[in-house]
Amino acid sequence: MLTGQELLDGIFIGSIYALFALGYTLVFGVLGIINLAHSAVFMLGAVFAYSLVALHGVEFWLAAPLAIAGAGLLGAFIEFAALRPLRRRNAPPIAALISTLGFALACVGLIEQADGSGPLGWLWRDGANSVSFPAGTVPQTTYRLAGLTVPAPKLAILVISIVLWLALGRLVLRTQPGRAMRAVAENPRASALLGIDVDRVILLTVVGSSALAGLAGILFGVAIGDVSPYIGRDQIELRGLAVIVLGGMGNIPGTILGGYILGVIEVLALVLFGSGAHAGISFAILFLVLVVRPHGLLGTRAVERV
Amino acid sequence: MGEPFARIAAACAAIVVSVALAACGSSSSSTQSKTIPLGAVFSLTGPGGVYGPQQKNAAELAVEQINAKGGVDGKKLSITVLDDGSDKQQSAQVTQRLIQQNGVVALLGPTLSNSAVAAHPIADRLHTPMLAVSTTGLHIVGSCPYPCTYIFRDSLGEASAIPANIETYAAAAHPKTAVLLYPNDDKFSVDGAKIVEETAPRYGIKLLGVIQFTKAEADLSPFVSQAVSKRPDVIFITSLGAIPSTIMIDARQQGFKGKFLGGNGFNTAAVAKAAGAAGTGAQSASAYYLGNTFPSNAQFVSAYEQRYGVPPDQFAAQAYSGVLILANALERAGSSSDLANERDAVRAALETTSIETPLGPFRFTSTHDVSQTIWIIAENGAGGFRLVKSVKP
Amino acid sequence: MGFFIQLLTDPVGFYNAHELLVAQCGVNALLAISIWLTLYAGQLALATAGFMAVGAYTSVLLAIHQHTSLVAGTVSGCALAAVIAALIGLPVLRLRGVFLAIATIGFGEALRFGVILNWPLTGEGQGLTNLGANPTGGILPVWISVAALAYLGWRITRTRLGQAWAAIREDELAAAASAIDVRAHKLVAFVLSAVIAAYAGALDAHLNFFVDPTEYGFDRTVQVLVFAVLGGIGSVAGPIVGAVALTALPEAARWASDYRDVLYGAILMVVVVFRPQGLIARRRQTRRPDGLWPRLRSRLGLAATRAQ
Amino acid sequence: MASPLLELSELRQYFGGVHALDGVSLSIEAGQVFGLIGPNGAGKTTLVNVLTGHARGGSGLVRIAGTDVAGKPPHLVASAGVARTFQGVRLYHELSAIANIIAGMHRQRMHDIGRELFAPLGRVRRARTARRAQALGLLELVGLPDEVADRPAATLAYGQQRRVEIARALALQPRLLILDEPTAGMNPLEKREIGRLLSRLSEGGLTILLIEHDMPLVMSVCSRVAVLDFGRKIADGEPQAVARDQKVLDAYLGTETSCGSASEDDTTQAEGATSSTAAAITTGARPATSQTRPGRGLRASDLHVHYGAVHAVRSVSLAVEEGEIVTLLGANGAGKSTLLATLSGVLRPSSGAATFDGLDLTRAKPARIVAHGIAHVPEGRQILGRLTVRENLELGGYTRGGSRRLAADITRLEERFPILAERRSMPAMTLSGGEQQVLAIARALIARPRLLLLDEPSLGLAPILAESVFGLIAELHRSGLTILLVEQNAHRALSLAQRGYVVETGRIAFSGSAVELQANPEVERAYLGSDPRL
Repeated sequence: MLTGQELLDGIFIGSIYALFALGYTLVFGVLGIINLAHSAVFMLGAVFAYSLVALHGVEFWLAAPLAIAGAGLLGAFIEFAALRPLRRRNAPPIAALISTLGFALACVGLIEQADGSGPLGWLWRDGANSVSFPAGTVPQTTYRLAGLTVPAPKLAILVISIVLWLALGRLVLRTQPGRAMRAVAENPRASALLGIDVDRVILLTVVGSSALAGLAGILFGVAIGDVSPYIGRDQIELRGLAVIVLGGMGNIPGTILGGYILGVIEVLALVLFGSGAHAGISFAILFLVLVVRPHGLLGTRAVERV
Repeated sequence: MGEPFARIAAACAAIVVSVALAACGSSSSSTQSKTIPLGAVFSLTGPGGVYGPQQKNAAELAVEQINAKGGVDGKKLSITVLDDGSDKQQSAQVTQRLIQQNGVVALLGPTLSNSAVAAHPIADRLHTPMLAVSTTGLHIVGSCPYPCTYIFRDSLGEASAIPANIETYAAAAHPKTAVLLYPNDDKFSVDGAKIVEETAPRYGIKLLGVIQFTKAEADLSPFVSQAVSKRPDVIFITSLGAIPSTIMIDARQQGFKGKFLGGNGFNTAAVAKAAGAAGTGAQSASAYYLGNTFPSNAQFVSAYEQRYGVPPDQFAAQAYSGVLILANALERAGSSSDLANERDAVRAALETTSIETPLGPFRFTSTHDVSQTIWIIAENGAGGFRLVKSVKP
Repeated sequence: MGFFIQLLTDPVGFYNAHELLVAQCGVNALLAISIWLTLYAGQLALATAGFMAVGAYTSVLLAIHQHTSLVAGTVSGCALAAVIAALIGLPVLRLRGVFLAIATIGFGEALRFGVILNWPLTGEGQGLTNLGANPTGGILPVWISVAALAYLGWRITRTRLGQAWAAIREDELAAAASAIDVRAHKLVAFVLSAVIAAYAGALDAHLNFFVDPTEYGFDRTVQVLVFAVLGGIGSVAGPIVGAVALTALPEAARWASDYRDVLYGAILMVVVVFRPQGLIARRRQTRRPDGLWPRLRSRLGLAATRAQ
Repeated sequence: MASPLLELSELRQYFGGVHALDGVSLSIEAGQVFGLIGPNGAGKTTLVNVLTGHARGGSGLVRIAGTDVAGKPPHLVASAGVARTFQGVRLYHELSAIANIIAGMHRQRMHDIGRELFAPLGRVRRARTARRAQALGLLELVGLPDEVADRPAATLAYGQQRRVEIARALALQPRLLILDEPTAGMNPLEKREIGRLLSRLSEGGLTILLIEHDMPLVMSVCSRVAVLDFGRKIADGEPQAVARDQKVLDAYLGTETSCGSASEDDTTQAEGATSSTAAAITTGARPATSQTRPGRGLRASDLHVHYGAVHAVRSVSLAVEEGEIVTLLGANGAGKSTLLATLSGVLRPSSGAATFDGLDLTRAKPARIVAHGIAHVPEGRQILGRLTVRENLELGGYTRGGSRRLAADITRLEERFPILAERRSMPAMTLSGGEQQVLAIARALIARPRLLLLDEPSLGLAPILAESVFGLIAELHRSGLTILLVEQNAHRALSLAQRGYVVETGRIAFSGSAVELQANPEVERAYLGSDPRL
């Protein structure tokens, strides 16, 4: 029912969702909060890379790591400005939803207003417009194998998403820092008594997650050819949320899987039900999946000791 | 839980005081009697920020130039531009505020069609002329669902632009088949799509498929590949923002060799820039062509470039023309002591407009819509446009 | 002349200039009350925009095709919303926290993308034109409704029902052990919330000549959620204050010109950081907890409850 | 005779192939106080959950006054007049104590929402004051002062929370009250108060099902006792008779001689324990000795700890010499746990000094303190349930970094505590209470501490397990480990310790050698009560 090309398209989109959702799910896993600033960092990652390449003539292969580092710094800012103060005040998780949303709105607003005249001219000059990386930033070669069209950038995204999946899975499950993360996620008090610096673990988690968002943003900008203040908010946020929930919150393999599944579902809906209804169908499927599996596909019910 | 009502009051008071301090900084827009206050509702923030800033620049430029020439029978013009945040509710709110509080004689805007349908009824209800300078949707003027005798439009509606474009290309290249791509969650795009679906067959162009998606699509490739796989001569894109350029790039990547036809959504430098080489030849009908050399445009272009360092686009030209049209109407309406009468007089005068603008010779139709030369333009692949043909009204 | 200066010195002039804003504040207050109801019962249900659409489209379609009165249209809109809410509520309310949130968002977006945008009857992407609209006529009905709902909302928190909701919010298992029928009570909250959202949607639709599908998206729901949470969900006063304050903010913050969005975002951050429990929060909620456990939590900085 | 108030027959519940309940039958006559005892993990709480409907998927018959409620959802069982408390207290934290109790009145309140909504405010207010009065009455009944009425439940001390929970259960006006370890973590005095409360309630005609580890309490208040082990009922009858039953002694009570020696499952840890192996796992090279070496131990002087309004620790000064074992006694909320949390750097004192072997504990971060040789085994064990047993141990050595010696120590501990090796890759939450306590202590030992802070190690443990844990503590001490022990079982604690401090509302009320404290009539009267186990 799906041609190879369509399946491939679905998987490509899916790996973009997955990349974005990875960082999302890390923060949820450890902090139990939805970090709505994630989409803004995603956008800014793309913007940083674009500005380095297009405005400052930096080679992409250098610009990308710099932009990712920048995104990581934003993560630190988010932790200190929007998350830690709330933890100190023992605020309910939903409060973090609002503070991070505030951060996201502010970021979008700032970029949107940077038309070259303002103080942000060095970073962004196109206001609310959408731009694409200058031709030749990355090899845009399009492989054609077995009748399939495989654009190099998208192939890269697919590969990177798989590599990160394996790497992160190993980090979280097999290494001491990973154990510390899970320990903090489950019981910060006990973790502190074991000599784990809870605040530091959380900071690292948020920074890492933001760096991932930045990476995802850059790849999105390169592969889709669309960099604008809205790419995070409009194109990716809601789906990213859907993906981490599908995968079972805080579950890394689940998140990657959820990404692919959502991507394929969308293409399937497009092919089976026509373009008009495809979006509606995929949301309906999301709804049904949750009704059938209330904790996501790979999610496990948190045992409630009575 | 205590008494919430008492608390509401308390909190409201608290908010009032706190933000009032901030609000004190707000700019005064009170108007002296010897100036003629005009207003404009543009989208300077939000997605509409793609167009609003140029509109604001051009409108303010026009006012300066007119005042420099001594204003309108001795009185200087003043224009208050308020941002509607690309939000229809805000658009209506600021329209009401400009009329009721700033006592403007006439208004420009709003930027977006979605906002216009909220703002225009307010202006009409308050008997204040409002000139749409960028809204191209259906039912903006003429057959509005609400009384709109005070509403005018100097922007080229898709209803006239798209057919003109299709006609021109059909005459030139006799395409047989086409596919239509558009986001179905955006009024502007849907309006355009409906027009294409009506018009294309009339010129012997068969629609092999109509492919819809949403504005929030992460990747358009699957939709584009569906379109390309049908091997059409033409791909219609009735949309704006990032979508046209993204589709063009993708389609070319997938080996599409045919033509891109579209509507007003193409007519910004941004689209041409983003599409780059992929967009070469993408053709649309525009209310404005930068390269026109007749004096009213030449002067405007040079003044605008000198002032803002970039060439004006269609939206700037239409806003600029809007101010000229209002000033001209004010002149003919003559001044009146009573604001209501003055507004009515301006409204009457507008109906008989006939002036030279950067858009070309300009007059309104009986339904207050634009009647002007249509410029068929095509992207030159380097972020600019070239003139294909001009269509007299 | 500043927004508030005028509000205080020249209320009449303010009203004439901001009539629509006042109406919008009211509509948003209704929506905030709707979402507050579910939050009060411990559900993060984000279908507000969806049910709003149900109310709006039903009433307008009836007005267009059956020429029914606004009242009749609104009532049937609410009724339909109630039915739908009851149907999806049964399966969905087993979900908790974020999972419930996403499922309900899924419902709303499926309704918008799947039905509204593809059904000729609902005007697809072009929306519906509502000839009977009256942009300035809504203020009285809207604000009377707000007052009424505020009163009822305040009363209901002191009833058996309201206190059962609070108990469920805090601990479902313990609530069940106190003979509280958790599912039924959650469903009641969900349905009531849907009805209020539909009611607000219907009123709002009759303030506009166009019913525009883009109005009923995910971001609208998030906006409403922010109203409620920022205002504080401890009592019905919170959502109302939150809605009014944040709806008026863009107008009040004109002085920030093109950076109003930035300011809006910054204000969200600051307010939440300094009043995590909302603008209108009960004293004891904001007071530093002194039990060893909560203290350790706040010292170590992790919120007690986890969306699971 | 009339049908019993509660009748359970052939109750079964499986969790992943494990028989949590394997065909248990009980019947409780109206007016009885029925004691249910048994080792941790024997299925006592599961039995309660099945009967109240909180655990689904069980089979068997549950009759309340003749009507079958098996498989019914919890709220219906509750409506039938069954009220319960939970082993881990489950209050509505944000709500005030009084609001918690009022929420418990759901069943008895007017069902007509319309009349409630639109009734004139005056009448509503009267109804509310009436309810409040009733709730205050219940607070008083469970022995709480009115001052706590309007404080958020979360801010109450542990013991107070348990009482509020009982009051909330009583607000249901139940025919059967189920209490799941109501006195866990209470000191003898508080336990006796609960005991009095129970007798008062049963005199009032209330039927009570009591799950409890405190045998004196069970003996004094229960008219009938049943014992569960591995999901089976191994005894049922008069308390005295049950207490003498050999099966019960082996499985649960243990005998004076069984202290720290071998028995089934959990107790195997203590088997064949020798100081040398213990020495190996604790302080490695250091020769085992129990001589105290003054000077290099823990010093705290004039410590004050505040949070917001509350002044939890007031001018506390104490010292623990190296090689010593010292115990902290005192009522719930007296500030003992707070003091330990301060010593391990999790809480910061507002003034005062605390040092351990030259390290300033009031400044250093917890990580630094652990690295410096203080390990804290917190109240309620706080094992990381979703992580595996092995991972819990590995995190114990977090501050040591991933050294090969760490792996070696883990292996040594696994040899010492075979259960940890058996369950190595299972989630820690699958361990029984006693096993969890062992894991918690083992995890602390991995850090190679020189000072061990133990917070209520016997909390919620069956007597025989408690004994084996006390045995382990003694052994660790013999191996040269310095220990500061907080324990509610004061007699047992004093029998282990060399010295003790008695804390009263944040202050040190008494201090002295264990012998002195036990001899001190003041202390005896105020904190120990008489305990048949000594």
